[in-house]
Amino acid sequence: MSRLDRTRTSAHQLRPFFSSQNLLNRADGSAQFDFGESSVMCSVIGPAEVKLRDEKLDKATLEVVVRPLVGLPGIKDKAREQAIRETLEPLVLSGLHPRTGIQIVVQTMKDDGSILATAFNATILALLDAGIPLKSILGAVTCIVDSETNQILLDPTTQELANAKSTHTFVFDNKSSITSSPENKDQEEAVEVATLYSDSTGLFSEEEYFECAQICYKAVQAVHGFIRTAVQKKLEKEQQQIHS
Amino acid sequence: MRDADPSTNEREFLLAALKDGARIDGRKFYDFRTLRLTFGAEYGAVEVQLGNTRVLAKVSCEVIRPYTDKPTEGFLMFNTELSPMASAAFEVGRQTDEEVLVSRLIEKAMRRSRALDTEGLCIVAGEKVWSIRVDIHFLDHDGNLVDAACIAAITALLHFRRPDVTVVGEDVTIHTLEQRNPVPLSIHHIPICTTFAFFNNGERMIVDPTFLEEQVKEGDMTVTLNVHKEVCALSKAGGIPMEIDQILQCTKIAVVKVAEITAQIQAALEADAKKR
Amino acid sequence: MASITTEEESKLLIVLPGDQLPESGLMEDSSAAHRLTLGPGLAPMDDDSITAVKAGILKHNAVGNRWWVESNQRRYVAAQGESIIGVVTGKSAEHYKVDIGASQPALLGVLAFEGATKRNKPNHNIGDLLYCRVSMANKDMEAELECMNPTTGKADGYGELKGGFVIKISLGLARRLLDPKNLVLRLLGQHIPFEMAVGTNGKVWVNSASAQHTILICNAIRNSEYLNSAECGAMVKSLVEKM
Amino acid sequence: MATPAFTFTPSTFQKLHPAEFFRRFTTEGVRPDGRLLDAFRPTTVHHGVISTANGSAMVRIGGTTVVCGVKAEVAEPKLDAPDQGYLVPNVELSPMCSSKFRPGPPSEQAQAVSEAINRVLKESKVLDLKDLCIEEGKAVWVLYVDAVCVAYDGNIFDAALAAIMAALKNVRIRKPTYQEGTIKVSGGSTATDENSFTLNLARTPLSATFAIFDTTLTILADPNVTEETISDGQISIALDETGQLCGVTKIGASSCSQSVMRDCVQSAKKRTQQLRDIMNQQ
Repeated sequence: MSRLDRTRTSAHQLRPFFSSQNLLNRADGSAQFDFGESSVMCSVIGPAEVKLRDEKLDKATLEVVVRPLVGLPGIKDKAREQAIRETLEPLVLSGLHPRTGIQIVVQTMKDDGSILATAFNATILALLDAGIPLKSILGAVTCIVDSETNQILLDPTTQELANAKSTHTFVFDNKSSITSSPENKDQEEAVEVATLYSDSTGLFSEEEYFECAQICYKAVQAVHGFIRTAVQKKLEKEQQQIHS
Repeated sequence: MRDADPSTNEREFLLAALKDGARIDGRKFYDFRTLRLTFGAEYGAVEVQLGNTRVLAKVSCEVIRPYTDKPTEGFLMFNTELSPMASAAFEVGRQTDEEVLVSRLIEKAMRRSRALDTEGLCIVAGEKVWSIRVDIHFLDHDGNLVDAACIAAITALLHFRRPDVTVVGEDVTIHTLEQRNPVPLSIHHIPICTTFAFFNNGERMIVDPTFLEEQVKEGDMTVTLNVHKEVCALSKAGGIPMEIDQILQCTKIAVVKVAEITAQIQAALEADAKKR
Repeated sequence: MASITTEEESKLLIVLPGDQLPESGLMEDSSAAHRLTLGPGLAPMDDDSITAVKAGILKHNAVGNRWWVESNQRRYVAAQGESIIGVVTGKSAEHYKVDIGASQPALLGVLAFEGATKRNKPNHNIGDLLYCRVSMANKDMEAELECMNPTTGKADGYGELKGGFVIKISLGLARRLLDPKNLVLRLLGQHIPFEMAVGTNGKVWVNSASAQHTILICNAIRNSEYLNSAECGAMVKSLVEKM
Repeated sequence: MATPAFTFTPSTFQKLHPAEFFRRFTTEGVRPDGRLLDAFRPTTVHHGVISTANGSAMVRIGGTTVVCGVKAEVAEPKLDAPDQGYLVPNVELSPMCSSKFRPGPPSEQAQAVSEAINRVLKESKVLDLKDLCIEEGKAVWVLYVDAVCVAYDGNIFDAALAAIMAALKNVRIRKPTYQEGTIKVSGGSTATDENSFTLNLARTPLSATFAIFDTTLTILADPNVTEETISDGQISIALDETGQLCGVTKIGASSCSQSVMRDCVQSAKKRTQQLRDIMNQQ
């Protein structure tokens, strides 16, 4: 089966990843993450000074700014800001930096679908680059259920999205393979998918939703692996003078 | 968050070095920083790096109804909102003086110099025209946002292709990229900005100031020219007073810079066209 | 969930936030006391596990069973005892306000200098560059600075940095510059005499006989961050030859 | 055990340690307002509450009240969609409904709820926008769907979506005639089936929202404003009358296992059915 973007051969294939960290000189941390021809740049400033009215006495204030590629920011971008901020809040150890602000700016560079997932991945790489203390990392993938074939397609392009019956974006942290309940830990190590963020629209059945979650969960493991490799490469480059 | 002022040491060192004939990054006075142009797979998007300054320009289009008093004219719009990504000093929803200046300069250099043929954007007079929108995103601010933004804007416009249309009577068909090759915009000329910064009572002038140089400068001026040595815009908003001769000297330097940059833009566009 | 194995000490152990330290590994050589000292980048979680909270290299020191994550970032978070370079941004009767690149300006007491008394104290102006020691830092308050060694009361090199130029680099590179074996500084020293002060807050002050030399040194330091030894040698050589 | 130096009244304790106060209830399986963890608040739906609007409804979920009015106006269609009308939903959270909202431009929450509802209506194809066409390329109906919250006590998404759906069901628009550039709308003092039309809604999505508490791993149905403020995240599930899902959102809080999500879907099925019955009764 061939995908609409013609570079992929299977429904569960992601587009090639690309990432780059520490690109911007003014920000404390920055990263770009690409899924094929979708690209998002993210910058992080902080822990830095925070406006008095946003100051929190016991933790850092997270601010997320989402900027569209075309046009002025609208309510879609506001909703994305909320989604990214509320997903990061439980992850960021903000209690370590009270009365400070962490500003995250997310800029779409190229849009060929699955922008929210791309933005999540760029954001986590930028936070790692900035050295913001985190409980865990995250990875995000979007999938659709095709309206004609009813097939689940991972990481859809703009063209594929136009044909979707339903669209699902999932975010998983690298702790999400939790055991179902702590008591029967010994009996079965049943790994169960646990979602950090989930956003589904369109028309879909309960089975479709959970199947999408499973498939995206598997795909996100590749994203986690990619993030690990990206960080490793950067660290090895920094350390090569010492360890050679 | 306001930008922190440079320390006295930085300020004095920079001025002393300029007196000595040196710039902090090792450039000569009239050198631009290394210019890099990167295109994506899509038409009309370009990322410009001028040293550490980074700007992304994205051109898009839509069909709209023209104004009744100008039934054959299309639209060209610029969006130059400064993003906090470039510098924490740029806040969302609050325009800084710098933003106003940058926006107006780009507007003057690109739109008022009639670089784009807006009459050529007409599809059906009084009914349908193209509206071209240029979104300029500032990603990293290491000085001279204006020159970088103008290079990005004009390069993106040159790179852009709009869908082809056929008009039969009142019926307008807009062809998708698959059906028909998209068509380039008709660009009259390529305006390029050259920004100068002045130091030491205006005796020392440099091209393409970095952020630190901008913080220490006494004044600046932006000359917008095209390769035909036509002045499109000239902007000197405040700063120290200058001799007329010096302005002439600036334009002479700018002529050389504009030729270099225009050649580089065209070479980049040709290289990209070959890959497609 | 990736957990960390501690077998190969020679290889770099890269950890990401969320990676847990294995319990067995933690206690392996804590023979004297079952005590564990956690350094930067590691934190105990709600489920009693020890988890990395920053991306970096897991480091271990058997003395005191210390574990930490060697990571790199650009934003400074003040830590007691560190030497930093700051810029005076304000002054009052009791304190100088000093920008040290952290979330808030730090306070430097006007008497926190060698031999300073109420009548006889150094006078610094806004914009002055100071090499200071962080005398107190915690997450809830502004950091406090001093320009002397607290045990001897001597200046020990702390104080105003006059002339020269200052650049901002990553905190990781600054730490590496403080290593006496640092390659780029040794190479530069073979060609050019210069003086410098490295702040752990990523600010580096450089001074030499001429502006050109200072510029060259600053550029060489900036360029060295991602180069290996051979590339670093070539980079310094080409810069020196260009002079 | 020594007696503590000072004791608190329950209301003082609640003010000082809202999260702890709350946790002591939930560990016992009840909530401060007397509800069980999985209980939704009493809900009422009133149709046609605004006589000047083309359609309207008022929905009350516990202390949250949302009034929704639909106004139909004639507009020019977009050039690239000449036969489609517009559906413009908007949720307003003004200082009137709670002191937590400030006057001025819409808050982030108001924008996010508006966007979430807009996506449910659009993506689950509630209304064919071609039904709103009067004359292709010339005139179409634009439906302004304004949901105004008059009292805020949490769970605005469920209340606003229900109010919007009830109001859309209630819409009656006079039949227009298009003649040489002018639109005539049939008159008469009362709207009847002859001179007006109703909307042909493909489905009626309704939602159920749950609050997530990380420390106790508790899931609460239909959170009120206090519960919302101290909760870590929310799950919202929208379903249509056939049990088909029209939207699932989990935002905030730590990771939630699939079994929790499944439980929420089951609970949402029951709840939306109940809500649907209430809506159809009145």
